Amino acid sequence: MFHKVLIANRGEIAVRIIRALRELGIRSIAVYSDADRASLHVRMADEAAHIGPAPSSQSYLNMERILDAARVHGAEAIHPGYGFLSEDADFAQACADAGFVFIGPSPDSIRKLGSKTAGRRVAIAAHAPVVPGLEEPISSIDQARAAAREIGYPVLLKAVAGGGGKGMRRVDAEAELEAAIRDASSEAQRSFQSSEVYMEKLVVNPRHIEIQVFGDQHGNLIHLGERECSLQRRHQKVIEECPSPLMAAFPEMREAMGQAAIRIASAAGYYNAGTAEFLVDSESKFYFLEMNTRLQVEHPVTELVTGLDLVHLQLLVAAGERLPFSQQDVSWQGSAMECRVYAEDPENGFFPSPGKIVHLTEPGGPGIRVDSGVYPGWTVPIDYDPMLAKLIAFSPDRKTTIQRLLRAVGEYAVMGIHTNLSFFRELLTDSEFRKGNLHTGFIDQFFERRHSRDAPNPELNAIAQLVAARYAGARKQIPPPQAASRWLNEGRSGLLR
Amino acid sequence: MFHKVLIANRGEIAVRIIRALRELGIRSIAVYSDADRASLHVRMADEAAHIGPAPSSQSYLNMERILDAARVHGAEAIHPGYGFLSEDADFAQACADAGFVFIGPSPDSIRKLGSKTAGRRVAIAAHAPVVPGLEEPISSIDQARAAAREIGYPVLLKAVAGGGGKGMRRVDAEAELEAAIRDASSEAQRSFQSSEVYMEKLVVNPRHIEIQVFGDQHGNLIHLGERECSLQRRHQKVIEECPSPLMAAFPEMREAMGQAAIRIASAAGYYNAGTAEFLVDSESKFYFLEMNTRLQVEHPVTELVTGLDLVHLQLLVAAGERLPFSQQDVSWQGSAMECRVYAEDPENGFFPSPGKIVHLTEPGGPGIRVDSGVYPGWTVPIDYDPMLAKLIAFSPDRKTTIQRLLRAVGEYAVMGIHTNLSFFRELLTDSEFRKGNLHTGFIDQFFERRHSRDAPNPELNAIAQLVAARYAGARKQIPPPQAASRWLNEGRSGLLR
Amino acid sequence: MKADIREIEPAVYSVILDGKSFLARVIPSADSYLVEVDGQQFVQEISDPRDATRRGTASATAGRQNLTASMPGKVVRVLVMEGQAVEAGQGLIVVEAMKMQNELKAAKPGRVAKIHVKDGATVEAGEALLIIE
Amino acid sequence: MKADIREIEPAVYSVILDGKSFLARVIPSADSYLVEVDGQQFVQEISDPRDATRRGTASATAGRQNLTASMPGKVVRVLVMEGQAVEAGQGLIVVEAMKMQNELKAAKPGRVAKIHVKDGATVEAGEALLIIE
Repeated sequence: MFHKVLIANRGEIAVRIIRALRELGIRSIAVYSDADRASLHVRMADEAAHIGPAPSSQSYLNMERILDAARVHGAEAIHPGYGFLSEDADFAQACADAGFVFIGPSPDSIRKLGSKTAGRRVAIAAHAPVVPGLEEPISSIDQARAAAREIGYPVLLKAVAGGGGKGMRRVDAEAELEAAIRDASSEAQRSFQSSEVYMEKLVVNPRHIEIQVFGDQHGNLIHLGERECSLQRRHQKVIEECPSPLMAAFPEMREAMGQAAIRIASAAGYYNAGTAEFLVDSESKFYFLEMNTRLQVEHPVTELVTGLDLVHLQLLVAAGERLPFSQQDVSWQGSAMECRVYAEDPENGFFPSPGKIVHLTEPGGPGIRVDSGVYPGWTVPIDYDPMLAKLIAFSPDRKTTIQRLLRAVGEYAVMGIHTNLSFFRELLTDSEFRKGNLHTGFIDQFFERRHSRDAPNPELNAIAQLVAARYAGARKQIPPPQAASRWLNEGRSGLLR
Repeated sequence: MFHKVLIANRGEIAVRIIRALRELGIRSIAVYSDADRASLHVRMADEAAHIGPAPSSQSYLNMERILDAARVHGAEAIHPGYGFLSEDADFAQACADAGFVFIGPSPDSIRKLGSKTAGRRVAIAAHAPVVPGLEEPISSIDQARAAAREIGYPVLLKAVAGGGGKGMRRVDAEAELEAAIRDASSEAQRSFQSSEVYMEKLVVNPRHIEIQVFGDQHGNLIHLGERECSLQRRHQKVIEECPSPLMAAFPEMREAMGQAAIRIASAAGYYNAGTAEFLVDSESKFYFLEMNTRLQVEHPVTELVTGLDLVHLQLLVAAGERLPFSQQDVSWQGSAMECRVYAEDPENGFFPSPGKIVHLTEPGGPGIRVDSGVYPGWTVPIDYDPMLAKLIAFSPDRKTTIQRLLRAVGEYAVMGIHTNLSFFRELLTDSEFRKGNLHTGFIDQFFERRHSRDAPNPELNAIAQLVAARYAGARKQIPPPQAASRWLNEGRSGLLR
Repeated sequence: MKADIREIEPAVYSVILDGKSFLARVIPSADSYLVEVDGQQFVQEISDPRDATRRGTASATAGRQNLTASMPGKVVRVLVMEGQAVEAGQGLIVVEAMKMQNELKAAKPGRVAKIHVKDGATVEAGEALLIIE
Repeated sequence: MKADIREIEPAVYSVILDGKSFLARVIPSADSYLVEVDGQQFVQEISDPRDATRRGTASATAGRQNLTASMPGKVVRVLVMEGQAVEAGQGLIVVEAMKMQNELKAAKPGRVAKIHVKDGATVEAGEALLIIE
């Protein structure tokens, strides 16, 4: 096993990896930009290396600075986390060339599967179903127009190198096509350093279900079941869970999708952690979408239902060891669900809300896991993705897991910035959500049917007045006028889609 | 199911129960003494009732005040937690007489099993093995002397109503007997309002292994496996785990002990949660010790390996429902271990260390559960047991669980008071502990072989100097003299047993 | 109403009111207190409760909407022209901040009176973007 | 030695020293700073580093042991008599505090010079219990 590993990432995933390294007795090296000197991953790591200014293009995406840090600190391996360089075959190759183990698949596997168009070709060859669409990036507006006519509107534009909804656009009619390609390309360029965009048929309101695969370098390749990630807002996952409520109705689907995922991974000579994403249409037919050749944000969901630690396993197989179990040893117990907690304002179109975390209370107790990247007093920088933490719950059944999440959301307090916790409170009590009839259009429909929130609770309002008066009194400030309490959510509806 | 439940307890277990109630949609009523107005369980509960001054005899042990609170707040049921009135048959009866459901076994079961001497009689009748000893409390010093001669020294005195090592004394020779009975009786009186003490043979360095049983009011009675609790200091459990390392060597023991526990519970018409404690001698023979007729401190260990929620189940069966599964549905996965985090000073004979928690960081991330009863800024009162929280880890195997606990202890920071976290850091790295050769004399032996700690790390010492100077400089205070850093643990060994 | 209010941490209050227990947290700002009680947020204005420009973006006062940037970012695309009539909910401008593109929309119908920025412009927090009348 | 020291929370410092990362927390008291660095605690004295009565209980200075109560409690039993010779580690007095009985022991050999309390006495923090010479 390694003695020292560098983590080429930041935030909660860097903290997650530091924890795994510490549990395995491996020293951790954090990297940080100017904006992250005081970040949690830096204070928790054993060693830390400064790698440049705040913009990620000059720090977390700067291969040379990262490889320099690995050399100076004597790292043996590099964990890329998710995002940033995690799916960059050139970085995986550069690590290998510089003598570091890249904790992930081979550069060749990343190339074969990392771009969405290449992945589709592998899947077709492996006899896995795919969504109709282009097998090459869009090269001209004329080609795009012709392809869209053939596929039929609505179509979906996607960044070839992309993920997380960045560089993605729905196009309903030809008039929108050109502008949409321009926007998607420029966003793709900014996010992934590649402006390439391709097109596929838009499956209307599908479920989004993914399969976790895991392989070692000795040819063993297994799947660890599914995660349902249908709840998305602007193509960003919001809630993920296992088992998928669909699998409860069709238990044979897990194995069918699992085997399709293994075939695709196997065709690319895959090892380490990977995720095959599928769309499932209203008739429960599934189509391969793309392979994420890295650890996913939502991997804790799988950890809780299987009892495994995926980062431990990543380190194990990266060090050349065999997977310590086989497919028939994997079992799934209970129900796990994850909420992505973001610094964003649900009352203001989910606009990012960076700033200082004045007060922080994270939930705890039975069945609750918090993978956090923040601490009280820290200032969420404006330079990166505004995810603060992942809140994950586990219990014997889906209903209890949802209740547990609600309980934990109630304990969770983040003051000083806005977060989407209030949004989760609403979503988790929604009766349609509880029924498990999920699809990727679910949240948009949720916003439409959620006409207006309950009126402010007059008892809580009275308490707010009492407390504000007490606060002002103790500090000898001007007290608030007694009857002027204003519910924060008034008049917010016009700003929401 | 109930709509409103009163919790006749405080601290972490009150918080634990509030969480379960909230997950089941039940309103929670906390009770508090003068010393606990600002405690975590009060701020987290839906309702709160003041029940008297700080001394527990006038508050948490005051049945009338508690029943009054239940009446005023409209409770339907009362959860006693552990300690305080939880094993008091009169309280269980008083709850029933006042029209409240007591969340626990019947008063009759408590009487049959609650006292150690009565429990021994039930066990003997149920053909379960017991440690040789008295079947009645000690009534005179002459009787005690005669009994001790017959049993043979060393003998153990135990409070009939007791638990947690209170009112317990080892007696090695007749000369010590009278004083020991006096001390044990007075401690028993103060702790349990009963001065009754009995005597049994002291099994030298046994393992302490207990079986969790669970029953409903329809005659279903199952066991949920064992917890090994051999690591004790002054008869107080320090670390608990499942599976017991002994069960790894003798897998058939779990079922044999489980069946013995069920026989005893069944003979007492038992329902709800209970724990049968056993001693296991060096030849792996087990002897029933006593039944704890309540939820145990260490119940999370069982929750993690079985995937069940014992407090949910307690509420379910107290409401008259059937256990929703049977013995063959119970399975055990992975390894769980709990550390009891106390406000006490390991460098000063583990003396209690109440006071204000100036800074608090609790660990998180994969496989870590913290059941805490405190928050930053809170003052640990001098009036009650100094347990702050329980730190519990879960992973696929014992070695990883220990590593995970160590990782979590490293993240855990409690400033302003002393805690036993540094003691856990030592214990968890001990090679004998890691081998799993546990017995109740383990910790005493550990103190003896642990000659002296590593010398202070000069690098950390240098950093302490730099930081103190920076702190003083920023606040324009007198800086500490540069070379005067003193390691806190110097010269402490004389105070430790 | 029998209220027992304790400040148990700085700016954190435990309130027991008629036997019910509440937790309230206060965040002061220049002109108001934000008070969160059991997860619901209330603003207690100190000065004029009608001055609602505090939170930036599209604050609608008497038909006029003054769209400002609530945080530093970059204008990706202006979707309207000066003089153009807009409907409630219509997209006005796309701003990128924290790696997210956000489309700011009209809160009510009106006409674009003035556009202060153009595509690609970098904007600071509070900077005026456009005015709808 | 290249040290980058930042106070990232009040009294919490992130230190990067020669590429290694440390976290240090400071608790000030009247005459010293307690600094915890990566779980190990150090006391930085402000005044006279030899004045070690700070933490109460058996502080051993030049053979004389002045046993004081470190917290409020109750004397359960005094185990020795005035004039009695005691060995290192011998139990002197049993004090109950926070529901725990604690036996205070002699840090080194000596003779009981003075006993200030008797069985059943209630003691305050800092109160003298007995003296060994």
